[in-house]
Amino acid sequence: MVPLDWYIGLSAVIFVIGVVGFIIRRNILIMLMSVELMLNSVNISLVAFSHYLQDLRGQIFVFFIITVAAAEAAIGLAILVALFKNKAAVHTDEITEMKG
Amino acid sequence: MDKYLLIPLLPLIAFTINIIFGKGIIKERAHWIAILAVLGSFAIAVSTLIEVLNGKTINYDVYSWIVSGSFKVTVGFLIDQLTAIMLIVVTSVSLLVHIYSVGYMHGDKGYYRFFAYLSLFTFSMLMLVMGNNLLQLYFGWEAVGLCSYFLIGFWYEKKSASDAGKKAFIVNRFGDFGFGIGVIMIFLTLGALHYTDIFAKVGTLQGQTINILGYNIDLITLIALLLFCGAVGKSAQIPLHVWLPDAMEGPTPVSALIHAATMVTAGVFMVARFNPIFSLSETAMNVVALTGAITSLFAATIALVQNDIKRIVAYSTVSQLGYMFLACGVGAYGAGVFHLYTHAYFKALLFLGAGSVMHAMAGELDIQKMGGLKKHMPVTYWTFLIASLSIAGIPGLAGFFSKDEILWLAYNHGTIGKIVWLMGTAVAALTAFYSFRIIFMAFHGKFRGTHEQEHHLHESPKAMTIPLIILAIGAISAGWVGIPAALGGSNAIAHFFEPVLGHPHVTAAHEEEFMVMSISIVAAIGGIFVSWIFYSLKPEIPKTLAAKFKGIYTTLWNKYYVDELYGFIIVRPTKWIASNILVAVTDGKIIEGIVNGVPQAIRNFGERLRKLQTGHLQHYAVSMAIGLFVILTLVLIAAGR
Amino acid sequence: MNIAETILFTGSSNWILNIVFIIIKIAVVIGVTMLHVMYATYFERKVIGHMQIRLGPMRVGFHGVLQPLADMLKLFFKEDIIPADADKPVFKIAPIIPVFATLSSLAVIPFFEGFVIAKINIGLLYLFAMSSLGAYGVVMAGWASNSKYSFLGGLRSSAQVISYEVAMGLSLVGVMIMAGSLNLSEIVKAQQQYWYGMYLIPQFIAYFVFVVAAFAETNRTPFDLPEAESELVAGYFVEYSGMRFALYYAAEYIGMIIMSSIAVICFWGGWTLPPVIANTIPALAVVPGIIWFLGKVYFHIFLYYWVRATVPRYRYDKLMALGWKVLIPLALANIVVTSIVKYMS
Amino acid sequence: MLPNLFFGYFAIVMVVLSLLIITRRNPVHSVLWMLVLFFHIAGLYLFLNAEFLAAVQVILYAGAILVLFLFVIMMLNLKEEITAERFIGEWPIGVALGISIIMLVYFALSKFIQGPVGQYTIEAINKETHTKTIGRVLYTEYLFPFEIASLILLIAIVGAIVLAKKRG
Repeated sequence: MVPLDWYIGLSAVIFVIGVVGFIIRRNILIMLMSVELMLNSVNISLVAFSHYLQDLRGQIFVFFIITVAAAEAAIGLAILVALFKNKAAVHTDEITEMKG
Repeated sequence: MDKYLLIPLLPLIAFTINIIFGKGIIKERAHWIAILAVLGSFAIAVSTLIEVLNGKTINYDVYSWIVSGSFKVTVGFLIDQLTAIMLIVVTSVSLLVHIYSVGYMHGDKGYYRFFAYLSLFTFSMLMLVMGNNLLQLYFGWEAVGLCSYFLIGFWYEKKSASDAGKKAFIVNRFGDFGFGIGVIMIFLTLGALHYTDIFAKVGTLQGQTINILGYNIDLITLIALLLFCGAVGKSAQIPLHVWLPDAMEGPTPVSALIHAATMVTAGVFMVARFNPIFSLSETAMNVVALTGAITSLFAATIALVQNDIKRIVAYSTVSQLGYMFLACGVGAYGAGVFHLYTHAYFKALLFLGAGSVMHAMAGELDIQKMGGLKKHMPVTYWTFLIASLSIAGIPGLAGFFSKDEILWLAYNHGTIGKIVWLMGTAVAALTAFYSFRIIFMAFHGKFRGTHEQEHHLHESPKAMTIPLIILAIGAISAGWVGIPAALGGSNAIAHFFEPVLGHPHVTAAHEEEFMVMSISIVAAIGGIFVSWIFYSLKPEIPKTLAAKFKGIYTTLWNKYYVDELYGFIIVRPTKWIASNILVAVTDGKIIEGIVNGVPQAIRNFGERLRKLQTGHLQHYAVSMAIGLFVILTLVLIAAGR
Repeated sequence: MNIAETILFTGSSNWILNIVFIIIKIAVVIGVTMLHVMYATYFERKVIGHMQIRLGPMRVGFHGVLQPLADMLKLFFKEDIIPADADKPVFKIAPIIPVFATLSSLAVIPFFEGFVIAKINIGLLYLFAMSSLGAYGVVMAGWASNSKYSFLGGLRSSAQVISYEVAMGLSLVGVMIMAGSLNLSEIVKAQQQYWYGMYLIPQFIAYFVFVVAAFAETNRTPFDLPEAESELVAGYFVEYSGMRFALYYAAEYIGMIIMSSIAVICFWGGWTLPPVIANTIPALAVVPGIIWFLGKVYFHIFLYYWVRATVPRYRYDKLMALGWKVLIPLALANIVVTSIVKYMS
Repeated sequence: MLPNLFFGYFAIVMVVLSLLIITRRNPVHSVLWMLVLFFHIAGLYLFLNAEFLAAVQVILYAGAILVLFLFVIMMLNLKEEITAERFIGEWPIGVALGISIIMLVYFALSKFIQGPVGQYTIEAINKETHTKTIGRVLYTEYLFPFEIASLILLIAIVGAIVLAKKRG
């Protein structure tokens, strides 16, 4: 049996890769993908917990997370399309309208 | 709906309709609604009086407003003998003044507003007198004050009018402050607001003292004096009398209704209503009696030399109110309220008569510029004469019976009573003098005004003269309900009031009563006679007297410099504090400093903070990641321990 | 033990044998399927030829029987041209994806009683998953070719595939509800409890939706807009030639076979005969189930050709409108009705 | 031993794929690597006996969400992306932050304590099939969240259409 720790470690590593990707990339598309990466890493750990704790709640959570991820992707990409139509830019450092 | 509720409600409805629709729809028809409402109230008041005469007393709560623990505020009605008489006085005078106003205010651009305010005032006054608890009284008390403010400053474009309104309001604040504290103290000590509860429990306070700044003060005396504070303000007694003469800036019907017949008597009504409290404190009673007597004398002397017709009548009002307090102070509450009742008619008549004169003289108020008006406006003359006779205390007329009752009961009240009796008798003589001074100067002799004014002289319209006639009837006959036993009457009104107001025990014989009566009659006739000599027979005498006693004359002419005194000791320091401390330091430095400084500080802070707002998405993400890092570290540290 | 472990590690002593057995199974299935694909092309040309009163291929072999072999050889030896501006790795991978996806789908299809490579409980979901991958082949080909025509074709195709996937999935929900399982073998068995032996009768709406969606999924006429020759030259694979073109071609035909198989399994009772027929003619029991299965599949494949020969191409906006405004609502209504009926009984 | 090896393969490949996703210059390549990653995740789910979720992972993530990404990338047609700078200037900060968080997690894992187990053993789930079990729990215990999830999707649909459609 694979220890549960391994799954959590894997999940954490992928999550952090997602965080780093979100932070360092300029392209909003990649940033959105990094978000998906983070969500998926959480899903992995939830499914692992669900399996090891013999409780379905984790998988139900994953179900909902996938739902929210789908909604998030749809909205995020729609915003991106609208943004591109107006600004013709997908790089975050070119879009600093909210600068104080 | 029960009919008692309708008494105050009808004027309120009239007010609401007039204030909302007056400007657009009703306009010149505003009086119909107001008059009909007051007429309805009057009719119900009469039927209520008949019920009360048959021995019925009404006391019930209509509506619970606030209930919080033992604190319960209700709207309720207590209609006993006192209230019934007050209802008649308020509604009848109000009705007549409403009718009179139709003629007097004709063509004014604030016509609907005037009637709306009159209705509101009537409602407030009725709430005041009908209330069965202190808070409702207080509500009415403040509401009539508000209406008085509105009506004094009715012609608000005129600076003197708006100043007078403010003055009335501010001076009243002083009295109401004491009154408010009195109300609170009653609630704190007795835990009750309803009259019946208060009067049932007030006995338990006897002998209790309260420590204020090291002095032990009798609790009942304190409460009584605090309540009397309110009465002093509202009823224009010394030292808070200054607002009432100035209040004559308002329209004359207002002066008649509010500043003669009803509102200013609210103080007397209140003292009479709380007679169970006042009666328990000898000190408070003496204060009331002396304040009344001094005010009475004081105002009467001022009235001697004034030339403004409305001012003379106003000082006369102050004087007569002092009379009523004098009565209350010697325990003769019934006599006081009796005088209130008769006074309402003849004083309203005097004011309305003065208004009628003003109407004819195109707003001229100085009696020195009048004269010989008798032949131009006979109705006004005769009604004014009746009112003057009545106030002077000529036997048979209303004023005589009530004044005589007061003097007689004062005379019977020990040393203090004797002192105030003397003062009261003197006032009677002075009253007769200055009342007839108006008669002789304004209505007799030659016209001293301009030719144009003379040409313009005319009798007032029916809407004005009819109320005068009705009030004249009242001024003659209102006292007949109180013909004393010594004159073969039954003094019905005293017996009527006895269950509520009590009746001082009089042991003296009828002979003594005749003696007192004759002295006052002599004083009255003497006053009239002197007045005739001075102003009809030898008009040069007053001038020589004025020249001879120049000091006294100017003092009286300047109303004992009370206004100037107040100006010096209160108004100027207050203004100085206001401009030099409050405006300059508190407002200018402290409050402005805070008000401007806080946003300035936030702005400065924000200016720096917004540098953080780079607009780069990643920077926000990094801060979130750092947050995650910190939280994880904290959790680890916590778990490690 | 879970599914992955069951497949891989059953009995540690003979797991190698196990894997060998599975590989043989896969080889057989793929080999047979590829043969079918070859002859499906021949079959199509013949059918359409006869429908248009001509003969179709006649030269290679008897009545052109060897024509598919010749075609295959030709495609194999053709030069593999890659455009200069293309994204090379993507361009190369793109054709493999649809072939891979469609061939993988074969793993869960029960051809006859007991013959299925992977007997998993989520067979239908697995089929959906694989068919949803089909879009990638199209999109990637269109994008990697770096050409207007293929790009537009790719966009069109992916939009079409995604849209009709929804309708297809929803149409099968009714079947799932009736069978109470996602396992394809059990769906087939569940149909045997009715005398008519197939869900085609109660689920005729679902069947209609499914068939239309299947046409669109496989980019067949009348929904072959991605490769609309007249407008887009040849759609997303215009830049492909030789072997890679053959892969797309093969994927389309495997797709057709898969879709037909799903239709047969879910609506036509798979390898079984309706009990009413099997009971009246007991002699039919000797015929192996694979015969019935293939017969039903070929009927559906014939249906594809028939439609292609008869119906003209749809306009693009009409196509999308049909998918979203007709098929999906129909499928949803079917689900509601089916659930209510199932709940009542 | 063998399961551990398989997990090791999955783990290493997944980490490498994740790194590829966030470092590729061309977003299309990122998406394709992500597709591969999703297949691995689905495989991991199968390992964890969550077959329904594995299928959903492929159908939804691979079949819908990623296609959406591809679609948008193609619509935007980012020609200059190939030559533009990939990372923000301060990228070492992000990497350092990521490494420190991983270190923290590593320390935290040593303190990990497993909670009490529930009633859904592998046998219990297999007896009823995974899909059925999850469906039963979802439609009874979690019915309300399920309905809310549907609402979220509805809002997302409306929002996406409003945001992306042409003005006027």
